[in-house]
Amino acid sequence: MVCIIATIIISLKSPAFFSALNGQVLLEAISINILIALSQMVIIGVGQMNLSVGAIGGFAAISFAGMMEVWGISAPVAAGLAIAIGVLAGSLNGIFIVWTGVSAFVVTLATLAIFKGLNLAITEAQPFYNIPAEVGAFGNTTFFGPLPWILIPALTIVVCVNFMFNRMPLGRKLLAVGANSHAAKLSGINVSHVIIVAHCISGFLAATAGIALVARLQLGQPTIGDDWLIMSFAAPVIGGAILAGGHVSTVATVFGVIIVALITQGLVLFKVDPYLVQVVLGALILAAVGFNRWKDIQTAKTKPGMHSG
Amino acid sequence: MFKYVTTAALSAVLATAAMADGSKVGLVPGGPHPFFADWEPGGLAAQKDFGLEAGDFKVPQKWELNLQNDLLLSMVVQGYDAFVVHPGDPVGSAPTLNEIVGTGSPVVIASACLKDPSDVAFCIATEARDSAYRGTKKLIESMGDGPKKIVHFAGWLVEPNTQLRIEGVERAVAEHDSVEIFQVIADIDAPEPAEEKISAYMAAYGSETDGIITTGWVPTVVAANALRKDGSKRIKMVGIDHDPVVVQAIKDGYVVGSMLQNPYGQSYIAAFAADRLRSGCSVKDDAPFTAHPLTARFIDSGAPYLHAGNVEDRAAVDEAMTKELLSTFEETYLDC
Amino acid sequence: MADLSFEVQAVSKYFPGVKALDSVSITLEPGKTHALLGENGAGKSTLIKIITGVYAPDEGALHVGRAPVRFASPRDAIMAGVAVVHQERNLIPRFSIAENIMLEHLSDQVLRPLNFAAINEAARPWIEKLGINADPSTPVMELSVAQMQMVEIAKALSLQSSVLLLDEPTAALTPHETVALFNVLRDVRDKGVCVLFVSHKLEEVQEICDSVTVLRDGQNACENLSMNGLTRQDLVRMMIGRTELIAGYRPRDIDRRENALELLDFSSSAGHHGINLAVASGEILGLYGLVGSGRSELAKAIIGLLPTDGGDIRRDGQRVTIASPAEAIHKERIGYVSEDRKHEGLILQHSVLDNAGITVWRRAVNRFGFLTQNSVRRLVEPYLKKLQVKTPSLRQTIGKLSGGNQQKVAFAKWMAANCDVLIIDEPTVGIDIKSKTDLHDLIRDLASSGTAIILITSDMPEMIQLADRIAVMTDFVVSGELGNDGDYSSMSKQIIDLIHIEETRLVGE
Amino acid sequence: MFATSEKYREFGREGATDWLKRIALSNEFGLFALIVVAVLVFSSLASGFLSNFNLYLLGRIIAVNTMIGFSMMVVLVTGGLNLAVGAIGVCVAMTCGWLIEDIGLPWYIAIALAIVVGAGLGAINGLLVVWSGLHSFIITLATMSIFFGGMIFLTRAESFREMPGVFTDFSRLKFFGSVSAMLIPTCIVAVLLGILYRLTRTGKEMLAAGAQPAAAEQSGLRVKKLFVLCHVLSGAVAGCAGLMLLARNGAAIPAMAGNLGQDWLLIAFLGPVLGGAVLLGGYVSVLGAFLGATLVSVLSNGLLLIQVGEFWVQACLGLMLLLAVVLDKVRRLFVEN
Repeated sequence: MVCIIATIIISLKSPAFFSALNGQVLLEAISINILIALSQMVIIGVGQMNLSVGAIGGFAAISFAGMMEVWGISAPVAAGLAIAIGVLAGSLNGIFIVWTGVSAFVVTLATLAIFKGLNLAITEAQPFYNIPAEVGAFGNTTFFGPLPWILIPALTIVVCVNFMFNRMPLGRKLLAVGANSHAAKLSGINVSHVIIVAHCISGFLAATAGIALVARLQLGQPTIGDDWLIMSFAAPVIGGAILAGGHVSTVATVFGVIIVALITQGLVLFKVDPYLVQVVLGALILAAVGFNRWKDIQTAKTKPGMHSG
Repeated sequence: MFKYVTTAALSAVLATAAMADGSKVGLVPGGPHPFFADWEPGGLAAQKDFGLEAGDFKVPQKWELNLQNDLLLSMVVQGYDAFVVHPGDPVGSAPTLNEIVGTGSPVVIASACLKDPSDVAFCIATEARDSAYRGTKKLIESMGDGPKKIVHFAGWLVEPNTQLRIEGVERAVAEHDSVEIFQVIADIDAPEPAEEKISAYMAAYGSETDGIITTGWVPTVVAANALRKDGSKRIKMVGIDHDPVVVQAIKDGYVVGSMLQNPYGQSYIAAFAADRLRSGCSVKDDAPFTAHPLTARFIDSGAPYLHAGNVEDRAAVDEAMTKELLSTFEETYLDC
Repeated sequence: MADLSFEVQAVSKYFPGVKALDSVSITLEPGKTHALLGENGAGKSTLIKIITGVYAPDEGALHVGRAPVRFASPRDAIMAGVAVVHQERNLIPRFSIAENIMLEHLSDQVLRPLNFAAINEAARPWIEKLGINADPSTPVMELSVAQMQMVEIAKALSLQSSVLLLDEPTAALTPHETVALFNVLRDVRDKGVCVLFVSHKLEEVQEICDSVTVLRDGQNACENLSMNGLTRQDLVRMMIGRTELIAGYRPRDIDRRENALELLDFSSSAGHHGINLAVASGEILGLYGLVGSGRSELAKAIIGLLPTDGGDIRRDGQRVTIASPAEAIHKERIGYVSEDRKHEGLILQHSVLDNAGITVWRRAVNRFGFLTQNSVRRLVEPYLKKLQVKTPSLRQTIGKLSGGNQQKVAFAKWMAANCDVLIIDEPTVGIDIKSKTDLHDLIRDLASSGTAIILITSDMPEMIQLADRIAVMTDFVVSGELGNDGDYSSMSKQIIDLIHIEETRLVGE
Repeated sequence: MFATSEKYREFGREGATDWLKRIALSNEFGLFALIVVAVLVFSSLASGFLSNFNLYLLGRIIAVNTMIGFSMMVVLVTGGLNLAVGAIGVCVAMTCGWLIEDIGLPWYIAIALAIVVGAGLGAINGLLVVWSGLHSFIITLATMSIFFGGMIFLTRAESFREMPGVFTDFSRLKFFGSVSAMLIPTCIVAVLLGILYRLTRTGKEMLAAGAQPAAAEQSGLRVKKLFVLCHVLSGAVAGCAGLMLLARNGAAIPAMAGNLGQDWLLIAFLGPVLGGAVLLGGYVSVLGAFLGATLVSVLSNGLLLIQVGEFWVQACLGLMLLLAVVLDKVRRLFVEN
């Protein structure tokens, strides 16, 4: 709903919005941010937080670029290995959380430092430059006019994650654990396994986002991932995810990503004073969530309330 | 990694000049950044050439003023007695650096400047405003005559150099009636937002734009890639610094040129000066410092313009400058 | 559904410093409903946790069909055929009824997508059998409390286990629903399942159970006794070691000239309309109604938690408006003891003192503006003592106390608040006999000392024992008011009739 | 008939062993033990660690980090969070700088007014959270952007550097050669917060409202008002932290806490969470937050001194945090048995 209004406003003000190139740019930005947001959303689903999404994504990104540059491994293999690293990093998070019983917040904060530290230790803050042309091409070319190739993995993953949460036993177990882990345990669900798997999925998605960004930037930047944290939470929360867990919506998260992307692009298109960009961004986020909230209240009013007692 | 070999003759002269016990020099940038890749060889070369006890390059874990301050002070505890610093903030770094100078360790600022007043010896850097001004002039020159629109992609607004650069670009444009700044996009010194905003700009206004001036490392890289993708070479661009992506783009003709900062030379000479100051030299009262918006004690290391003509031997460009500066440095600026 | 027996043989369990179970045995036979009774602290919940695989016994063994079993986790217990209906709610609110019922079966298939149509079909028989009047795909969060309880039971039944353990299954159910549940339980029992029924409601135990095991102080007070010939008093004696004192209703002297609280043509946004109720100082007004009839909402509307929609609230004859519970308590001296102890009544992770003192903090501030432990303690300790709250210390986290003791602290909190009007909502749900009697005495004492009380309860005997007048609420309207003559059978019939008449009227419309 | 069994002898009187055990099981004790271990290890590995100068540096770092932690802690009480602490801190420092440099107010009045501004920004957060009913995460995410962006717009990102000497003098002041004066404001705030939560009605009400809003409301607490108050307090404390950094830097700088003030976030959470604050609200430990911040500060300072290689510092810090978490678990298991 908010998306449609935003689109209309932007396109009225700036006809350039509907150009093919612009659509491509928007889709590219959305593709990567969706992966980041889903990576966090999976963990929100089990009622935890993963502060290390950016660190895992960045680590996978430089591993991917580094393996291609230093060891000369072909791109698909390197991508596979980088994803494996992401999954491994995620599983470390999960195992530590389950084993120590310490809140995910603290554990992922610690692993954030570890993964980011490894990243710096390996790269010494220097980017990897020799990204094979085909990788760059994947990140920057299109098919059917404005559709970027990078949209394909993103879309596939959105469909898979959505399917997982709605139809697969694993997804339902994830949500059950997030809503009420005690009840899930009593229902015979192995809560520890589910939490570890959730973190593996999160690691997988973060790594995929990191690799996609390398393809997009054609650079193995060590700073990839530094700015993900807030975005990763903002999109699911704008999409209505409950931070306490048990309720996430893939589709709504995608809309959350789209809203943020539209706002960002709108700020460029409207040539907002660079000194005011942050203010406008904040105000627009507030307006978007405020509108959603207002709409919810309106619909709640028209429905008869539930009674108990 | 670029190899810089200072001539044997030069180092022999300097070795005799240096005092027997070399300084333990610490080179500390504001945070991890590819720009400082040349600081490490600069420090090591200085260690070797000038007989320093150390010429160690230490990087704060993140671009955070507090982390840099903590690192610097812990290095004092570890026994470093001379410092080459790229200040995390031209104002905020002053108290910590003054404190360090108070412990008897000289501090030389490199690749940036500290705002006066402060106790540091001097700064050796590129003048950001002037560099942006000259870069813009080069861009305007390359675009040719007729009404032109240019866009400016800049770094973090909270960094004072960004404001100086915006001013520099504005000043250059003001001198040409036919040229106007179409838009300034700032706060894009990280890859993700740079990619997102520059792509969005190019998609919306690329066709109306004639020139791009970039004054930040990441925006330069991202914009160079965007132009390569565009492929038409219609839009002219002048960037900043020497990222391989940019150098390659200049070679291939997608980018007109880039304003260099010579971090190797800056760190090398600064380490030399820090050592001399520690060994008892002082800055001359009448040293011929040049004007700078922040400080009265500014040594211009020069901002060579890298373009298609000289791109093949960038190392030589830097080295020539370094050598020239060093050869007269001691007698020009120091009292020993 | 194999006809297997389930035996607990001489099981002991130690906790640091305490022997919670001392060689306890119990044998469940297929085709029989077995009652497990005991006061709070008797070791009942520890035994339940051992049977369900939450704890492992330190000594003794469990046998299923004579074969020894060890449960390392609840999952093991489920695999061995032990299904449980827990006392606390264990449903996933946003999942559908069917999915909740079939949650255990999720684990069977890892890679195959779920077929919701099949799940709904598989769950439908259970939903119909238990009379849950809802579509299988309805999210559980949209159900009433009683329906949720039924879903829990359906979930356990769906496992087709050889042992079915029900821990206080009727706490949230109306008499009507209880009857439906019992019919299902008889059906299940007749199919050869061992049913273990844990409840404080002895009437129900007598009605449904074939045999009984009673625990007292961690030991067997009796083991596998047949219910035949056992009276209520026999059971109580085994549980508490003495006979129960049941106080019948005694009419009280009440000055009805002035009402402490009066509702005139009161309406609320929750849906109440045209409500006229009055309660005088020293009077207990019973408010009876089925779950969902709007009783708790009425209380919340009175204290300003839900917006009012018209009509008057009069306090000692004066017309008042109450915007928030803070005003209700501190200005009008009206308190509400919530039915939802865990979420609205108490702060479970805080200490006994902090919970009991929360209403008196305003008064406990000393002249320097500080609130010290001692000043709060002075104000609440007499009430905690009077109520005989059992706690190791006042710093004890209240969530660790038994339900009865928690409820006593909740009462102490409201007594300390010095309210003139108290609305008490379901005070004795899931509470043992001793605490229940204590609380009943307390409610009478409060009334005798001049407090006006509105008592909301679905427990008919409780209502008839305590209330001076009984108002019956049906679908957010007061459908009638009765004076209490203390005779259970005639009163309960009149009350049921009132509900029934109103229901037929509604259907007629 | 109160004393029914031996076990329930008397309210509130516990034996000495119970008391010791409770202390040994407490989070604060665990942190303290870890700090002692860390100090022992670092002082044996790096000679300079216990030098007067380093202790003085450490004190200064701890002072600021703890203050930042407090600013988050007071909102964690409500079960929410405040992502805008850094933005508010910078805004307060900039306000103070503006009041002194452009308006010409004396420094003490400027400080007071600036903290009021911090409280005001906190109030905006609180009111938005309470009115909208949205999670504080999303509200403060937006206000972080708005506050910081507004500050950048108004100041054009220019620093205020004509600060009176009292600021830098204060930040350099030390007692006994090794104790930084910066610890004074932190200790004052710590004591005040301790009194608030232990000895005042408002503090108790905040904890109750945060733990279980429904129960607190029905017990007559004005939950919304209390939540707004928590955010106001957070704004004021964040302002104090901002002013301490102002003193430390001798100037009010927009970049003081990084872009959008995000640099503060990790340390803001780390201290209170290590100190045992529950993210769901209703429980905090002032001492724990202080010790948590101290542990992190000691670890990062020590790692710099033992020269693990600057690019490895961050990885080591993460590893040591994990190690601390594991050691804490081992300690609990050990004490409980």
